[in-house]
Amino acid sequence: MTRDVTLEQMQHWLLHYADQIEQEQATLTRLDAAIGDADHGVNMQHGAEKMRAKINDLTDCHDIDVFLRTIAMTLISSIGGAAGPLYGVFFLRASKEAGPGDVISLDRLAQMFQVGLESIQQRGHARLGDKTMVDALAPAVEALRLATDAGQSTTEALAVASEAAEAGMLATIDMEAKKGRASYLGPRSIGHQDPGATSAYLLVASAAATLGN
Amino acid sequence: MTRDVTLEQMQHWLLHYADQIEQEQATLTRLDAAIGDADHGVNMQHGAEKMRAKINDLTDCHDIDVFLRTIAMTLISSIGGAAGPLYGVFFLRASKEAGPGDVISLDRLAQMFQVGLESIQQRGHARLGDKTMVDALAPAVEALRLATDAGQSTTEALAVASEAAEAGMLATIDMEAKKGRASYLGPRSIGHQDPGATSAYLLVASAAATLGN
Amino acid sequence: MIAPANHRPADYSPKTALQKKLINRPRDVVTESLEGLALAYPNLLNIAYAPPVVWRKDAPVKGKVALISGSGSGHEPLNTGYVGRGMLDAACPGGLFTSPTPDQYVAAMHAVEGGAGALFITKNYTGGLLNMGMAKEMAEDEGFRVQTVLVNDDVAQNDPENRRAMGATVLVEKIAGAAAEESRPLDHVAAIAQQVADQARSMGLALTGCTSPRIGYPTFELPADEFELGVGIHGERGRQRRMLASADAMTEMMLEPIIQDLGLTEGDNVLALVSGLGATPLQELFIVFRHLHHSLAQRGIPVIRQLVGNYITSLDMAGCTITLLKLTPELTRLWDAPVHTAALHW
Amino acid sequence: MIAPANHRPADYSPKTALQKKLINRPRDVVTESLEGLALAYPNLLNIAYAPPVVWRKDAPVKGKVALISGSGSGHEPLNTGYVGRGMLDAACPGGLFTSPTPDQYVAAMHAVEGGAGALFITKNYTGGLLNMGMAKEMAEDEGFRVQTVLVNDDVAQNDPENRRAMGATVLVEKIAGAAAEESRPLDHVAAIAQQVADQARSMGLALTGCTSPRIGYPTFELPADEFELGVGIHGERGRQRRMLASADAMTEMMLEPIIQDLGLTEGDNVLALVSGLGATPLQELFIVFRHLHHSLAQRGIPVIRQLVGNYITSLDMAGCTITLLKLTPELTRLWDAPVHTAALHW
Ligand SMILES: Nc1ncnc2c1ncn2[C@@H]1O[C@H](COP(=O)(O)OP(=O)(O)O)[C@@H](O)[C@H]1O
Ligand SMILES: Nc1ncnc2c1ncn2[C@@H]1O[C@H](COP(=O)(O)OP(=O)(O)O)[C@@H](O)[C@H]1O
Ligand SMILES: [Mg+2]
Ligand SMILES: [Mg+2]
Ligand SMILES: [Mg+2]
Ligand SMILES: [Mg+2]
Repeated sequence: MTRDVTLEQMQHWLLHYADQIEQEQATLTRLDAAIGDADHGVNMQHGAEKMRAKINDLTDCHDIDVFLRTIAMTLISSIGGAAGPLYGVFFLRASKEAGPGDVISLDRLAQMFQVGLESIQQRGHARLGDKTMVDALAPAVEALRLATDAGQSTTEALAVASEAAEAGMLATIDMEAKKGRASYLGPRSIGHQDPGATSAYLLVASAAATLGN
Repeated sequence: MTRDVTLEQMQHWLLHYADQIEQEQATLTRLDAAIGDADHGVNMQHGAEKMRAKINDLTDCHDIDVFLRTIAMTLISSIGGAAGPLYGVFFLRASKEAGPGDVISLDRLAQMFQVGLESIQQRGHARLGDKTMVDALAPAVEALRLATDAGQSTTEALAVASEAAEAGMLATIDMEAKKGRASYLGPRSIGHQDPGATSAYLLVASAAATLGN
Repeated sequence: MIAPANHRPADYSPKTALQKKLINRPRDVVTESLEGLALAYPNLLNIAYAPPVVWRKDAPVKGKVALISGSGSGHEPLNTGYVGRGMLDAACPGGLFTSPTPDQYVAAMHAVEGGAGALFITKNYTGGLLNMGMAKEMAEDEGFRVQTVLVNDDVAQNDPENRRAMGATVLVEKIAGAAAEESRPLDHVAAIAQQVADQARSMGLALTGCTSPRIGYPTFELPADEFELGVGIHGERGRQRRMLASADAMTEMMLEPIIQDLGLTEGDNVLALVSGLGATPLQELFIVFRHLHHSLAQRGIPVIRQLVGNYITSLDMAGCTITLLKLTPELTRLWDAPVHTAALHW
Repeated sequence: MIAPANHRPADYSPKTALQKKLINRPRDVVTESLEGLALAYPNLLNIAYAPPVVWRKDAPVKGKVALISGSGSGHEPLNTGYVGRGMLDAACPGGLFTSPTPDQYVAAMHAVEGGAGALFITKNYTGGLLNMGMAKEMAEDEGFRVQTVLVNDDVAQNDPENRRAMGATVLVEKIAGAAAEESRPLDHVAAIAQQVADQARSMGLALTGCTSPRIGYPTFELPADEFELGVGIHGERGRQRRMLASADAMTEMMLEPIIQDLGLTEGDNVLALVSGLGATPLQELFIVFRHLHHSLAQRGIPVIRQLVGNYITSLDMAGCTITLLKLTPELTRLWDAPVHTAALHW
């Protein structure tokens, strides 16, 4: 059982993610309409289109760090809003953690998710429970770390991470938003699922669907 | 059986008319909303208020022509739109026809209606069947003339005039408008009762209710 | 009962329904709005209320022809927003959609006439013609010189006699205002104004009806997938109902009859006015203007001057009107002349 | 299924429903609207599309601090309408309600920087802060000098950290623009801008939701007799729902917290901005301004400068926002300085 993750898998991961976003964009926007400004799906879809085009162009890229850095810059210059820079710094920081080469260990992947999440929190100052993408990502990062340390396979480890992200996403329903646009509604934000937590869950779910072995 | 009409009766006529307008103003506006610009009731109501105030102020007026001229000027400076000048010239011309003194014959009254209608037509160029106030006034003028010439009482003559005005008003429903704002709709104006014909019917009906003996 | 009770929106109750409007008592809308206008432009406008007249602070301007215009309220910024140097001397605001009364014009005359006579800008509506006609008679009786210009630019009406005044009003007021500012005599100013009126045509469409605060329910209801083509600016329905289409297609439906009627041909230069009807975002007006500009360019008819925004409105109606004016170098020069009003300024 | 299907208006069908809007394909709205803007202001504006930037024709102005602002589209005339002499050097329009991306600001920088550095006008939204923050880093990496001013004037939010940028944006852009035009150094321009931001507060209310063309149904539905108090300019609901009231009463509900928060006292002079949210007629805005003016006068706080119209909007939302700025003689002077943009001109 190898626990490595290859550049090719990463390309599949993000192409898969782009498909997911396109498929769910109306739902993401509808969630944002309820407690935000009805653009999260539209923004993410724009990012997904540009990302897909970029991946298809990037034929002679052989290093995961270069690849993820390119993804980061593409997302930063195409999503906009709050989500664009946040997903952008996630991949930017993850790219540095990955380093050059076309393969990384599961342990390194878990570390990339960890530092990616940290830089989202450094930029956005959101904590667990603030009803943001952090509420889907943080449980996923923790589950991934535990499963990795416990010696599980990439498939197994990402499956539990995805489950944790989903649970975190659903937990945002009952939260009162403290960060981002939904926080303007105060207590009226309770009862609605956070759009960014939803797109973040999709990111982890796509990883589970593509990075395993 | 006297067939005279007094200044005092004329005052009652127009106070009664003012009451009718206030009572029916929502209906007049609703009719105008369907084929015009939804202001006929509002405009007439404004005129009615000013007219009532004017009549109550005019304590030392002893001549019908002065009275009707004052009414005309009051309506002209308070109703606005198409109806203001048209009702205005009706009373202006009728006032000239009435001449000084505080009593006139039924014959003279019929003549006043006749020339009043003529000046509405001179100003507005509407003919019978164009779906305007003329369609209520013209049959009334004719009925009033016939009944007067036939020697009927003021009460009787104005009653038939009022019936003729009502029939004329109802006949506007099936007409296609050729003048005024309703004409902009072309064939789509068919099926709606003309607001100005309706307020004109009220004018004749008020005369029937107050000028008899 | 003079008429059967017609359909009204189910949730409408004239006694209790508060309207979705920023108003106090419906009957005070016009007056209070004028009071707000006066407070907002203390250095530009004088305002009287009985009868209502809005006029330039610096009027009467000696030796200058006075430009006076009037219309019902609900078309703002028309005409009160066009009072000032280079445009109108006075505006007479009527009730909501109600042509003002003759005494308003006479009062305006007294406030602004500077010895060179006055031009009345007459919109082709029964009420507009009749009230202004009476006002002209009254002013002339007092010894004033008055000429009129008739504005009737709406091509939605086949019968020219029945054509409503639409956006050409704004263009007439601007260009005649510039001519008057050059101290030209009354005849000249009237001739220029009439030339603009004759060379301009308009057409409008509505995506929704509008709600007059005096009645509280919309003048008409439209199905979700239809619009009214050929509307005026008084909440009336148009000549026809059509199925919604793209902005480009709807713009074309307005443009085509205007081009036909004006007889525009390759090489003509035009001024285009795209005005929202009150509830349409600027964003959409630019999309309409984009297509209009391209479509005319393709026919070899360059748009060399333009105005895109809310310039002649119909309360809270969604939709727009398009006006084209065939330009001459002289009209272009007068259009470019400085103007200093609440709504137009350059 | 990542979420249950929520309620949608009954007549909404994403496939077939044509929207009651003058648009072509929803995804082209922003670009086509910019194209229309470019055609409407050929002598004033340059426009690039990849990435989208709108900038002054006469930029870069040598030795002048460059003012750069950005925001999602749908707030027009903000910010594209404020590009020109005496105000912004460049505006970066994002998607509908979407903060623009960092590369837009960097491209703007290249287009307009005149050697004296740039001031970025940052609206206090997560997206605004993050994207501009990145842009600043990128521009500084390229050797540009950049300072920022943070605009956060919305008193509907109790937590100052969470206060949205509203109408103060317009005031900051105008006044800092005038300061920059006087060739003051970057520090001074930034300080003046921050002073305006600090001395201005806003509050808004919505009578209806708004419909983004990208989704085709309103962001929220309101019962016929209720309004939302404390809304932003992105179609969000407000802090509370209230029963409709008179314009005077609703104005007071916005005014009171602004006065409190600014700590205005007798003798203070203020500038008032009353902006429609997109679908509210001018007429109603003047009614709001009338009460605002009277109410402040009664407290001994004269409104000595004002702006009433559609200056910062939220697509086709009905309602308005109120902004008050505590003036100093210097701020008043800069406010009065000439400005030459599509939407503000004197
Ligand atoms: N400070 C923050 N930290 C982390 N995530 C945030 C923060 N602010 C917003 N978000 C996330 O961004 C999502 C909204 O993204 P999007 O709609 O694209 O941007 P915007 O709010 O600018 O319209 C929210 O649902 C939330 O998950
Ligand atoms: N040319 C005309 N001749 C006679 N009556 C007319 C003419 N034009 C309009 N009217 C009458 O005026 C009525 C409308 O009056 P009103 O609503 O007060 O004025 P406006 O049409 O200016 O809004 C019409 O219903 C019609 O009866
Ligand atoms: Mg959003
Ligand atoms: Mg009418
Ligand atoms: Mg009318
Ligand atoms: Mg957004």
